[in-house]
Amino acid sequence: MTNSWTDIKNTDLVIIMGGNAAEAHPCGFKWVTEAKANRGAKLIVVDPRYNRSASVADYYAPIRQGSDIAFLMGLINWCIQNDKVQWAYTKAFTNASFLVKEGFEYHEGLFTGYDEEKRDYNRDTWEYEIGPDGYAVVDDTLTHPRCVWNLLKQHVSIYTPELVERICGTPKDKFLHIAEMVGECSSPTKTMTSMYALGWTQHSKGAQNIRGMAMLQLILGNIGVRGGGMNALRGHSNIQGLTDLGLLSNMLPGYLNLPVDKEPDFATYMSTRGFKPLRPNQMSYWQNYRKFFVSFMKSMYGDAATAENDWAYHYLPKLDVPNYDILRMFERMKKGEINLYFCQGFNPLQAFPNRAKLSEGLSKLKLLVVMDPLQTETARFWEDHGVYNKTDPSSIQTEVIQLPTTCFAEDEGSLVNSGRWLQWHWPGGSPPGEARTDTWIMAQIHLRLKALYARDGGAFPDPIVNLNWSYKDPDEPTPEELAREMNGSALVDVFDPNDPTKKILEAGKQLPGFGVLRDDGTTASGCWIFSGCWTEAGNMMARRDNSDPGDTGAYLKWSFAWPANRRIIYNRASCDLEGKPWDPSRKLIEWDGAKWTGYDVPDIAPTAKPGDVGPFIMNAEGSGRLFVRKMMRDGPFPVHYEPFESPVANVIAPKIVGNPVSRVFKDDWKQFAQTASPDFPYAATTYRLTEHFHYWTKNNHVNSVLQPEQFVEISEELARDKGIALGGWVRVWSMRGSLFAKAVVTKRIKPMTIDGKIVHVVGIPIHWGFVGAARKGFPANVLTPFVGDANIETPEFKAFLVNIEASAGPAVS
Amino acid sequence: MFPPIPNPSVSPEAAKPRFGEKDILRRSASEVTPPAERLTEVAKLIDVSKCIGCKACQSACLEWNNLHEEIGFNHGVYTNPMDLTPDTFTLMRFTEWVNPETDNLEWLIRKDGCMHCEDPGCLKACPSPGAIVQYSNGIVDFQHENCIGCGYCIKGCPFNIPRISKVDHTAYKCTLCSDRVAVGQGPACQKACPTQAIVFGTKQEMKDWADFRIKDLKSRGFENAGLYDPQGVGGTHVMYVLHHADQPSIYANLPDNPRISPIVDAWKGVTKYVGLAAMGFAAAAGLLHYVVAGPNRVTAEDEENAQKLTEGKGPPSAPPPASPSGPAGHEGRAT
Amino acid sequence: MTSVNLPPEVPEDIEPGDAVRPGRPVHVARYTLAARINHWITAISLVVLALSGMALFTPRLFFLTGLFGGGQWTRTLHPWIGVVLFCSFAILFVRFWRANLPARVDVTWLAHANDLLAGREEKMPEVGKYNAGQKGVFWAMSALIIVLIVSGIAMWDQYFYDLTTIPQKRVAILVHAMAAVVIICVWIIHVYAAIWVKGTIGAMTRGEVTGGWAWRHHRKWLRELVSRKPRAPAE
Amino acid sequence: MNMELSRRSFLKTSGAGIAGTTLGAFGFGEAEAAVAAFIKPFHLANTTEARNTCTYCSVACGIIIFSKGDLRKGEKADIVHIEGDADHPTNRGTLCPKGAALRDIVKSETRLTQPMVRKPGSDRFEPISWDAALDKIAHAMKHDRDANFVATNKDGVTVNRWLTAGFLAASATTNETAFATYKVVRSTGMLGFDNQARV
Repeated sequence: MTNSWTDIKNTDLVIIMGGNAAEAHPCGFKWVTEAKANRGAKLIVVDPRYNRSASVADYYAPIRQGSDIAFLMGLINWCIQNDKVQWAYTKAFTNASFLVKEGFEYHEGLFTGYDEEKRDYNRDTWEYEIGPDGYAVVDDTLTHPRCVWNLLKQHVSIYTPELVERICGTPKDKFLHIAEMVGECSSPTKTMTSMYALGWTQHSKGAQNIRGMAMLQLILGNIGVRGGGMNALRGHSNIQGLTDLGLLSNMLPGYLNLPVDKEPDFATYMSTRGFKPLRPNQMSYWQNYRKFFVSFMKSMYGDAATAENDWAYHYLPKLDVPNYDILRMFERMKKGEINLYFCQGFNPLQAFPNRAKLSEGLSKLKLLVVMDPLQTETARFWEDHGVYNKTDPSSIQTEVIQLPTTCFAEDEGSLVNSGRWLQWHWPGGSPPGEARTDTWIMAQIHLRLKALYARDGGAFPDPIVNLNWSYKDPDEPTPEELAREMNGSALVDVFDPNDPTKKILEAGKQLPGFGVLRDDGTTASGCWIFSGCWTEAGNMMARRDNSDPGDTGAYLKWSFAWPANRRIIYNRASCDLEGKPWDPSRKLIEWDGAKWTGYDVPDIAPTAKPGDVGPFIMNAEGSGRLFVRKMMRDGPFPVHYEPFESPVANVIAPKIVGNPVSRVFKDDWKQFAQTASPDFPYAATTYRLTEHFHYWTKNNHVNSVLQPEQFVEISEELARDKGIALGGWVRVWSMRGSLFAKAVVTKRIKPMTIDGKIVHVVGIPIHWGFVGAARKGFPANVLTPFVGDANIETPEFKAFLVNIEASAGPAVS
Repeated sequence: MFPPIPNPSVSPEAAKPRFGEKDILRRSASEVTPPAERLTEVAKLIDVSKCIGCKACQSACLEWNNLHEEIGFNHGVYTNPMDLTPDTFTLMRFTEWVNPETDNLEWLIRKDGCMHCEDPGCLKACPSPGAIVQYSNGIVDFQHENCIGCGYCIKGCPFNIPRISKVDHTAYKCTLCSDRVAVGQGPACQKACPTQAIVFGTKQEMKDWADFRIKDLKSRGFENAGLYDPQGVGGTHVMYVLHHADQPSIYANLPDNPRISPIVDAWKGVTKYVGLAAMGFAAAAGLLHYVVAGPNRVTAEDEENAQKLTEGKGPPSAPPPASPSGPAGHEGRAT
Repeated sequence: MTSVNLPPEVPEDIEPGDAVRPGRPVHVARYTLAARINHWITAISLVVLALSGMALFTPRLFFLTGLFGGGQWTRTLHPWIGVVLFCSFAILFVRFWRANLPARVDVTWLAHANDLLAGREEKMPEVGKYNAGQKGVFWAMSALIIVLIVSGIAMWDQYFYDLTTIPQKRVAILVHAMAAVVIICVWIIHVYAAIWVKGTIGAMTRGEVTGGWAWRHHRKWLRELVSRKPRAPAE
Repeated sequence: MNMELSRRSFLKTSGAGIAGTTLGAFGFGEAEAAVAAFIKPFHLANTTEARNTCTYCSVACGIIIFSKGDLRKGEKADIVHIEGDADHPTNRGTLCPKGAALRDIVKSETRLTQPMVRKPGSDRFEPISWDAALDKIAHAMKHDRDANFVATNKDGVTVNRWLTAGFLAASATTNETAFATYKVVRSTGMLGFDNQARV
């Protein structure tokens, strides 16, 4: 989230698209109902299903899953055509005026540089024209044909309301109604907020879905303001934290990158990370990358990371492919290339697509280690559950170790919420039986491994034996120790660079924030963006002062938000070029003539003059990007691509199947249904229900009471066509598997007309499996295709093809 | 936002109930002297227009009251369980309704449960003294140690709420979390409700809050938005804000004009008195007759006549003339 | 029952076991032991039902639940006893229904009911085993018990909750209450008649009445019995 | 537990100008305690409170765990109830159907309580001690890492990666646990390291 849950109350218009906030985030959705009740805000829901969010919406429109980009580009086009643009904002705070290099083109679904063989682009032309002064060339009049604005205008011009209807199935009048509601928010005193979640990410072009809305929000002037923003509603309680901490194949904590093979040494690695400003005066905050990196390495390796050894740069593994994401790991597992796999509080057999493939992969492991508070299907993948999990245990040679862990109620520490708040919590119960904390388990694994390497040597023991593990009780580091380490501390006395006599930090003291980090090894910080969370003033994450001056929803004294306790990022953009709030009734910060002040921590240097420094301080441009340069693999502008399994060919580029740069493994192509396949005529989508949380709450009796049994949702029309009765059994199958479920026949799903063809939607909740309190059932991933987003490999769970028939139910075996 | 009620205190001092026996306004099958001063009436307001049907209320109710509902089946709808049960005091009922005026689908989701009527039909029907009490704040509560499980409350209730447990054979329904309200808390469902579709306070506050909500709904084109506080049962201490208050029954058969059934009224009213009178009259008439007319005894003459008859010593007198028609019908066939 | 063995010429108001035993005084066997047991089971059931039913009918009589071990027991027992009553009465019905079929004389008898109450028995017509009043009690009981069992089952939520709707249950409960009131009134009449008409109770205790009693109250029946060949009592 | 810091300042503001519920009214004037038998006893009396955060989604609702027994005094604590924290700015005491039933996930019948191992080809789990399980894991890691570690790529560049093992990190553990996990896993050179963020 750029903003916070509590900020949503400040909005005038909520658009829920690519998510179902009422269903998945009811307590956050409260702030939508507050905005409605107190500000007269309106709620728009655009979704294939009339869902729980739609039940309280002012306006609902259907959309076919996987066609969001067409809708969003259609909205941008409509806003441009109808002059619903916040011009002052767009001109000053976006890269609309930047000129793009000559040679950049878009043609029939593809940008310049496509290599069909590699399924990748040469992205060299996706860049600004750089002037002789080293800065990007701009045209403030927005008349140059190669300025971003004109390229954008050109790019979206095909997405007319008629085309939107043809691709999305959204009736033109409904689309136009929404466009008008959205267009009103181009006023500086009206804001729209976007609330989205996996409905946008779980597509082969998920990242571009989100960009599409971000671009719209930029031209409406809704980023950085109260009641605006791009609000990703994260799924799990600390998935934001784990992402922040870089527990990803290719990341280091704080959104630093793991090196790749092409970066053999630290100098090469840093050479592409200078982040020189692209316009004069811009902060381009990533210029401090080196400080963040060195401080991290000091935290990780302590005295073993020195200037001489490039801060132990060679300790870090290097990537030969962009990602060893989970899809790739299961592909390799299936090929027998993985021997050992750990699942810490994670149930991949349920959570990733194409269950049969996952099961096959797990069967080829030598050892699977599962740490979890609860029984999981993954830990029991070898167990025979008849139709629900047919196996022959004797033929599965994987050894499985299942370790009982504590849960939230029994441990202490912080979690990062969707609004980037780090909130501390305290334990309230004793762990059951022999359950232990994950930290203890990880420490035990590390200490044992370290002892083995210290005793016997082996392959490159250095990063293991030199890992900084200086905890009071190495067997179980305390949450406080780890939190203090992430915040960071001064390793020696640190002096002001401008006045070497002035000591600004004393050795051993906690850092006040990332502003004091050094790149000379004198500071350590495990995760720079968390710096400020545990300072000399104590545990900032445990703060519980819920006062809210100005009733802004900021709650600056409640917990700690990264970065720097800022609650709305890009908040400088809430003011005009003079530093005055666009909407005085919704003041967040303002320029008082000498400095920035207000209700939030300004997202800009406190004394940066309003006219000089742009609000998007992390970007080298200083502005928001309508054109994203070469940062995304599938294009600087979003393009409508069909899902890999689609009921219709791509209207704008009929030859392109799926996202042209998505990675698809060879065997998986064979498991995709053909476009408009008569064998799989129905457009399926998967989703959560509010009564359940993924595959956890089926272990909870109460939640199992509220939603006891797997079902699929279909329209009354499809039920009639297929002779399916309300509450009767159906069988649903795809190229990858089949499941049995009860039929919820509903008016809330309607067939759509796509490019002249009737398309029926089959909705499939995800929550069932073969362990837990709820009735045994089939998880949706027996059906889903094994392909991910082109940029981040999030699986395409939201759009694929199935067939359905009435059934007598699963045969009891 | 309606101001949240502060968190509960765990101190034993704060946990002392602030109302109880002395505040009983009505007690089933008993005469009570109403308290001299009535407590401020409380109410729960359920704003259907804000409800997202998440079932947090159901979940919180099960948890707070330590209820153990069975895990059922899917029946093709979102409602689960399919009905109120002795363990499900509150239930989200989902209705897909196409508004004939706009042709738009509306998903009407109503939290069903005890309405805590001012004139509670259950209490009226209950035969067991003290099994149902109504506190003067409006809470209607079942006292399980007095409940005999007859199910009369079910017949008395205009909203079809109470359910008899198969385990202990007593009636269960929402208590309005009397144990929470007694220590200054709101009901568990109200506390949990994510969107404040459920709020709790004094009845007057709830009516004021409802007015505020209804204004908002009217501004959004729900011209018939209104408060459901049915006067047929004297008003309720659980009220609804409905977007279509002119037709409550579209919300999963919420009664349009609920009142205690006239049949129940007749049963607990006139029948009781007339019945008792009739029985008393019959007994008294008999007694009176006995006193006045004396017993009907067999005389010696009768015995003699019988002897004569049996011994065949001459025919006793012929049948009296009172049977003028002579042999006929069965008698005819019998002779 | 044994009635099927009766020769067809036997008058319908003569029941198995009815017999005259000459002597001084004359004894007339009126009810077999089986019939008496049957009657008393029915009677006790009815009393228990009345008491338990009244306990639940009005709060003033709720104390009566104490007789049954409290409200829960009262609520549990009442319907089961209702079943006992129903079955027992059904047997009784089979025994007695023929003799209770209406006859012409019943009209006359009823027309002279005032005379009876006023002690002018001599003005009454000769009647068979049952007079119109007794028949009325019999048929009223029969009808009311049907009404009570049907409405009772509709109220018996423990086993039959799903059988009826709540509006139907409400009607059932009202009908049950009204039928109960009526049956109690009928029962009062029945019991009063037995008390008032001396010599009657013996019919249901010892199984016999005196000849004089039969002569006085059921002369036609007595004549019929006498005119038959003496038969051994059924027992 | 920092509860003393909790201020209820937001209670002063209410969106619609209704001046807050007259909470005192629930107490109905007289302070004298009524007959307790009539109202079910309030079962949170004499419990211990702990402030925590809901384990499910990223709204991160504040919760209060009520337990018999006080962990801070070294006692065993048995959770009797969990409900929303009205002091929390985001959820204001509310919880969704999952959050409202948190007690039952903590006390789920399918909670794991002891380490178990499923041997190759077996059709069941059997108990194993923590020590044995952890030793087994450490030895398996060392054995596999030593056998498959890639110190340099084909161009001779030092890459120091271990590709035959993978680690999926949790999504509901604390930052502190996640950081400890990061250090341990990354130090081995494992690249197949991922979390729930993608799904």
